[in-house]
Amino acid sequence: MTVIERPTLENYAAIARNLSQEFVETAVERDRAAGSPTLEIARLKESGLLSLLVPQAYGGIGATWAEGLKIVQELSKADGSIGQLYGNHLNLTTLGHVSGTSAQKEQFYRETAQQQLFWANAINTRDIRLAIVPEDDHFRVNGIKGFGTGVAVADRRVFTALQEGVDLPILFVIPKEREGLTALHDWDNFGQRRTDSDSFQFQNVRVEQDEIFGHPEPPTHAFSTFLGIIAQLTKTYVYLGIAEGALASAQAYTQTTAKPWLTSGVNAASQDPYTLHHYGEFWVSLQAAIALTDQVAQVVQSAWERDVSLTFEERGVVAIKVFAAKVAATRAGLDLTNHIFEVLGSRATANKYGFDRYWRDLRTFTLHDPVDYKLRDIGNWLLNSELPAITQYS
Amino acid sequence: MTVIERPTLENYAAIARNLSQEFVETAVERDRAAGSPTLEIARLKESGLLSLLVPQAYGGIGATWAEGLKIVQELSKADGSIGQLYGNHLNLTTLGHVSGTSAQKEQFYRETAQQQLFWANAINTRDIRLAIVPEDDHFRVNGIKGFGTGVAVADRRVFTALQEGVDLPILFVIPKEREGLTALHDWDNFGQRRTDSDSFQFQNVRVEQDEIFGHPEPPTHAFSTFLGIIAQLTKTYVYLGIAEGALASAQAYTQTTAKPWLTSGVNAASQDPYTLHHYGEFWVSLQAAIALTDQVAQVVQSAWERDVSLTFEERGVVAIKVFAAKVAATRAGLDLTNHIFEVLGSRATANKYGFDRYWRDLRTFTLHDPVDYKLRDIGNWLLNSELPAITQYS
Amino acid sequence: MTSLIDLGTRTKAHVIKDDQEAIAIAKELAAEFVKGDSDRDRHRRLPVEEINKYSESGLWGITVPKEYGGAFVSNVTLAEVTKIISEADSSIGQIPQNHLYIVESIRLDGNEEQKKFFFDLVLQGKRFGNAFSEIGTKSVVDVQTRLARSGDGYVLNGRKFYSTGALLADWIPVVAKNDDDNTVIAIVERSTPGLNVINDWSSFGQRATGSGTTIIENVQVPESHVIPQYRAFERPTTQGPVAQIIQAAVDVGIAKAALRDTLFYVRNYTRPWIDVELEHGYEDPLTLYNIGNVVIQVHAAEALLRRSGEYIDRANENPTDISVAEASIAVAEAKAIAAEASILASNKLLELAGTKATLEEYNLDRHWRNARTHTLHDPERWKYYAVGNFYLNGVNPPRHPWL
Amino acid sequence: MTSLIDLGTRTKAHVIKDDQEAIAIAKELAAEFVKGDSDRDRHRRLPVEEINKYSESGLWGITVPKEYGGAFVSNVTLAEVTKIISEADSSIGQIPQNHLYIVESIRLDGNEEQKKFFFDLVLQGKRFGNAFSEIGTKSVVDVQTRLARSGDGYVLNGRKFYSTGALLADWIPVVAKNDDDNTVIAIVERSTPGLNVINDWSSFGQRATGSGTTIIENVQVPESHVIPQYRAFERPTTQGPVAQIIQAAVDVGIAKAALRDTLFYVRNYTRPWIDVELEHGYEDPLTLYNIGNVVIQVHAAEALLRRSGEYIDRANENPTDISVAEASIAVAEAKAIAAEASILASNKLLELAGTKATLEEYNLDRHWRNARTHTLHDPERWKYYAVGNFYLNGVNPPRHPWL
Repeated sequence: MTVIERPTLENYAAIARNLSQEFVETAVERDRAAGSPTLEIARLKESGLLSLLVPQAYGGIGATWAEGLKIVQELSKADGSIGQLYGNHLNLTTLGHVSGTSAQKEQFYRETAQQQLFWANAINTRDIRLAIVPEDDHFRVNGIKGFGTGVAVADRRVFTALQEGVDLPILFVIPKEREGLTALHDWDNFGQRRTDSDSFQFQNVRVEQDEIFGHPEPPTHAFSTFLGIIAQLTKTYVYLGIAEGALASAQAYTQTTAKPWLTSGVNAASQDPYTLHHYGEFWVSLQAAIALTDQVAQVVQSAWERDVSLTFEERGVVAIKVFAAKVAATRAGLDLTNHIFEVLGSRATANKYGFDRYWRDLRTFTLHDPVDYKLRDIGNWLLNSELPAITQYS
Repeated sequence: MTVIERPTLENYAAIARNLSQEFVETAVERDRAAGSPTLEIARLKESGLLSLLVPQAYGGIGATWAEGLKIVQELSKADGSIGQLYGNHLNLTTLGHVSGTSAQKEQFYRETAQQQLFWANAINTRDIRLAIVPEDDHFRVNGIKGFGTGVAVADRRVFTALQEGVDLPILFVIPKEREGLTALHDWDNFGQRRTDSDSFQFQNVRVEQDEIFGHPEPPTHAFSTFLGIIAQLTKTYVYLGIAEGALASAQAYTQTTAKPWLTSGVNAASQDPYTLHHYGEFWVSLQAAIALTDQVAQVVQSAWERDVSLTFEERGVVAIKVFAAKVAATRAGLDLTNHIFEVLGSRATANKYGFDRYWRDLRTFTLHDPVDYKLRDIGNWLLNSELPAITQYS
Repeated sequence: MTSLIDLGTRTKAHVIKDDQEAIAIAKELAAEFVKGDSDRDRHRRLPVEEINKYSESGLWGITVPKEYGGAFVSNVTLAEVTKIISEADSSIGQIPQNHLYIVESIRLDGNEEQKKFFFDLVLQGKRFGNAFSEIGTKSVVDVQTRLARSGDGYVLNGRKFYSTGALLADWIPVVAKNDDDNTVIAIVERSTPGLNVINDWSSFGQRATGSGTTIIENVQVPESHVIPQYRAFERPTTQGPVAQIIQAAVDVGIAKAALRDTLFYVRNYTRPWIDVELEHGYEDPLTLYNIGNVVIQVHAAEALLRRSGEYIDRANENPTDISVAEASIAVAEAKAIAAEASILASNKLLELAGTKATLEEYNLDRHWRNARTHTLHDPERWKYYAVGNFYLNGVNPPRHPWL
Repeated sequence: MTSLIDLGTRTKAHVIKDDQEAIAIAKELAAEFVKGDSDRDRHRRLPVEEINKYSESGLWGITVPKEYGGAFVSNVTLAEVTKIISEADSSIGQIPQNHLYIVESIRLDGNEEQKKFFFDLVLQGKRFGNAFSEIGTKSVVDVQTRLARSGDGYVLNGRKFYSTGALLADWIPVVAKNDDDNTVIAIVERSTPGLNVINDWSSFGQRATGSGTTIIENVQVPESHVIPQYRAFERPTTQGPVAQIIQAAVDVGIAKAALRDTLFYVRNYTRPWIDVELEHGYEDPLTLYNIGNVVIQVHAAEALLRRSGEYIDRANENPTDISVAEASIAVAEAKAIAAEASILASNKLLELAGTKATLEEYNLDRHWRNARTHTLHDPERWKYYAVGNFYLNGVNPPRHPWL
């Protein structure tokens, strides 16, 4: 096992870059194997990057969101599954801060940093099969929850369940050791194959009082639901990373392997006038999406720093900006992962190259929630000054 | 005449905003009348904004390029012609700095600030009809030069002419009073109608030694041709401004005047689900283009500050970034100015609204030099690591 | 008071016998009309002489049924003729749009006497105009113009906008609500007292259509001149699709005109760009790529236009809920793609031709202005909706003149 | 040594008499083939039984000229049949592509004896495979396989990739250079010693085509089995356009399959999105809009496919430089738009269906994988170039199997 320098604000980016380069080498193979991301999470732990967003006061690296999400992009360049897992993790490590008591905030930040805990979740509030029931001084949970991305390998596992007589879902976290949880091993999708987003069966799982988060509850301040917006921005960075990875691989293939077309009149594929044109198009759309997203990340960071003073109006306007970035990244990424093939040619469809994984991953993950409704929210804000409704997705 | 506060680094943006709002009110009318932008230039002079880029050491406002070009965007929102005239002017006021002797730099900066001089040019090196001949201690110029945008109303007029036996064109500036220059009044194009981009006839026009700039000449340092890149970025801001103006007018029309479609099942045009969707699309593309351009403007500003230490490699990479912004702005703008009509409806084609001027202006000005070749340069850099050839356009 | 413009000396129209002749005559006329297209646009000049030639050629009568002496050409041919003329001059192409609509309306809902009377006029070369749309109403179906019973006839009052062709018409059909609130068409002769047509069309495109305002004040209308239009939409008929295929054909014509001028301009004038070592602009591989793309889109629009004509012809033979719905949907498809093609072609024209092509003397922006104006007749976005709803949910489109 | 897979029990093929019958039979077969499509893709299973049924149906013989007992259907029908089968299973649709190419090659350049011999085999239901392309060469026209004179016959040596259909073929036509460096086709029976076909096709799409490697080592070929293919491109013939229209038809079939599954999935499974108050996902106006758009693009591709078939039929009647060029260009247009439509439809399928549709059990990504793989056969970008160059500069496209 390699000895790794502990990450600091000075070197975390370089550590992530190295890790990404390591992951890219096995990406095609891991995509084919699908299954559990045990290896990936182990390497993330070793790298020390799991405490990236934990404030230095609690023993973490203390990066801002704007900095941390660039690392999501960096890892997604290698592999969309890792990007998603790591992005979710970063979000969840701040759950105590946003929705918890001050004791929870302190506890979760500190233990995450000290033990390099990996966080995962199955929050999806549209899935209502999980029931939570109070029992003495604790709770019991029974039922099924789907889309547990990375939960199987997580140290801290976050879920929502419904309690009779309570309108809003109850959000809680339990440690890996907690008994009664079984993975159903039903994640078999054509993209993001290495996220292991299984469903989980709960059998009388015990949940303690202090494992329940105060939220979601009818939001008394806008900050308590702000993580939903950050989650949208986090996905955007995964999309950007996948697209960047696709462009980089395509570029290498064109430079080394692709052949000139018979009527092109040029000696190398990299001289084909249309190939140059397509690469120009790919690059422009991707750079524009990245620039917009990075700009929006700054806005998100400022809003984050407003903490509980964030107003609903401010939250709504930030949401609109995040939606715009998400749409731009989705469009640019899908366009790129579809059309690179036209400049790569038939031989690039061989499975050994795995060029389809970029499209499969992006197509799968961009379906998380429909961008058309993000566009609608933007239009509704422009024309009718309405802010987006507050849901898990906005 | 309104008494105007002298602009400073604190208030120049507000002054520009007011001016833009003033211009927008007469935009349709001035577009229809076409002709000379006498009024516009007079108002710019009064505003004090002509010395925006002149360093404070020489009596100017001392804004950076990144700041100054946002003003080009602001004015272009009202009227693409003004945006183009003002953008050109900002570029030309730095000509002494980039291509001149230190005496020229000092002189031109200082007199521009003191007298609020307006600069314009007909540099177009593809037009080779103007000849310059040495005579004793000065020169004489004869022939014709096309596309003299705003030259008729300019205090300082910049041209290029060819000298026998000299490979590269000679760049010079003459004051408004100089005799022998006649406007041919042949600017009659469907867009940017108020730029008065006439051709000029030269009859034995005298040019002094110290009115000749040292460049273009075989570039010994990359900085001497850097204004070509800035000119590309300046156009990009005009495009963004035109698109922003179009979106703002369309938005107001949809909110106040457009009617719901008969099968839409909604009571107001601003509730039509497709209209919301289209506005979302317009906004996303435009925001992405703006974000990319603003980011690139920072890069340009840093390169500018490197002054003569700028390397050819650095210059080339900055050029690639500027090209990307230009393509993104062109695409987003053309898309928007074409498709707003689909959400505005038939009645919006009435000439009193002048909604077509956004398309006519943008379509005309984006033809200045083809974006396809910008895409090619980007592709060629990505695939073959080649930097763009240095021309007037790159 | 009626404002009348001089319609010039006119002769009785030729009677066209079949589809082939219709197309041949359209091509001849187009070759002539194309010459003054740009000039008429620039000066907003009503094409009086050209419209006389057009209607005298017999092309305004080709949809009259055979039993009344017409050629009753297929809708494929009707679309082809409209496309050919519109490529030459899209204003001229648009002007008979409503004339043809009325001929169809009479065929579907006129009584025997009306058919004999009006079809004879049509074959003689008489022209219908249009006074359909109103301004300031809630939506396009909200009609304020009233046809009120008065003795054994009617009296008509109202105000219409977008009256394409009315200035040049012999008879002006006016859409109105009758006393039962049903939509009818009252066909009024141009010189009837109380009818006033004003050329105040001021859109930036389709400038030579003279689509202006019609003011109707206490106009007397005999019962025999009233067509019960509402019936056309109570049962399955091709009234809607016929209205739309003519629209689509005008758009395809505009796209073809833009492509024609692109080929001409680029081939003859466009200089090669400085970054590429070529002798001629027309060798530029990116130019060729773009032109290839425009050609394909324009041909796709033409192919879907033909296909929609075939659907209408089938629906005509056997008009049922489903055959008419299929025809409506096929036309909606053609119109949607035609709008895209016309916008694409009229934009690419300038991009490929270059800055010099923006000189007013070439007037090459007219194709964009025409496309952008004419394609807005009814919104594209609800076409896609109708097509999707039909194929996904099996919901037939609503029956009205916009589908 | 030859690796042979068991082709199963086969009966003599039915002989199809006309276009109508061909289309009717294709529809019947398609209804059957569609059932196992997803399964075969998932397991990369060669459709042996299906291909037997397909060739026994007589559809592999429909392009045999009438004087040799075939139906010689129009190219419109040929495209229609290929489209219908490809919609059901695009791998099956692609497999006869090269068989049909060889039938056309024999028709154009075979001698009388060869025509009698091979056409008879074709009508019996015998299948040609393909060993055309090579890997590791400079470009697609650089052929390393050699057919060398040897006594009164020839000896053949080489290595081929992308041998679609070869595993299931009775005869394998091999493209080779002869001693004069001309391109010929040597037709080799599958059991000939020295011929070895390996199923090593590993692309992510068109998985059930078994397009693998053919190794040819010192294979003996009699003179009577060699077709002078180069001649097809020395004069104007429809060899190129026929090759391409089959390709385009496969792409249109993939687009149609994606659209079919979109309609089915969205109608039956897709939930409404939370931000809109609707009972069913299929009522979402944006979904309908998008489906409308996909429908229109797919219909445009179908319409241009039919149009290109008409062009080829005309060129067949009178093959001249210009008629063949027009046919090539029309097919290039159809193929370009078919590629766009198939990519659009296979992407929108998932966007409209939603996340659940990405479950491997539905296998709905196969349409994208198939589209993305099959549309790369030859690059789209150079189609646009050819179309532009023809319309702008009047330059006829080069004659080769890729145009």
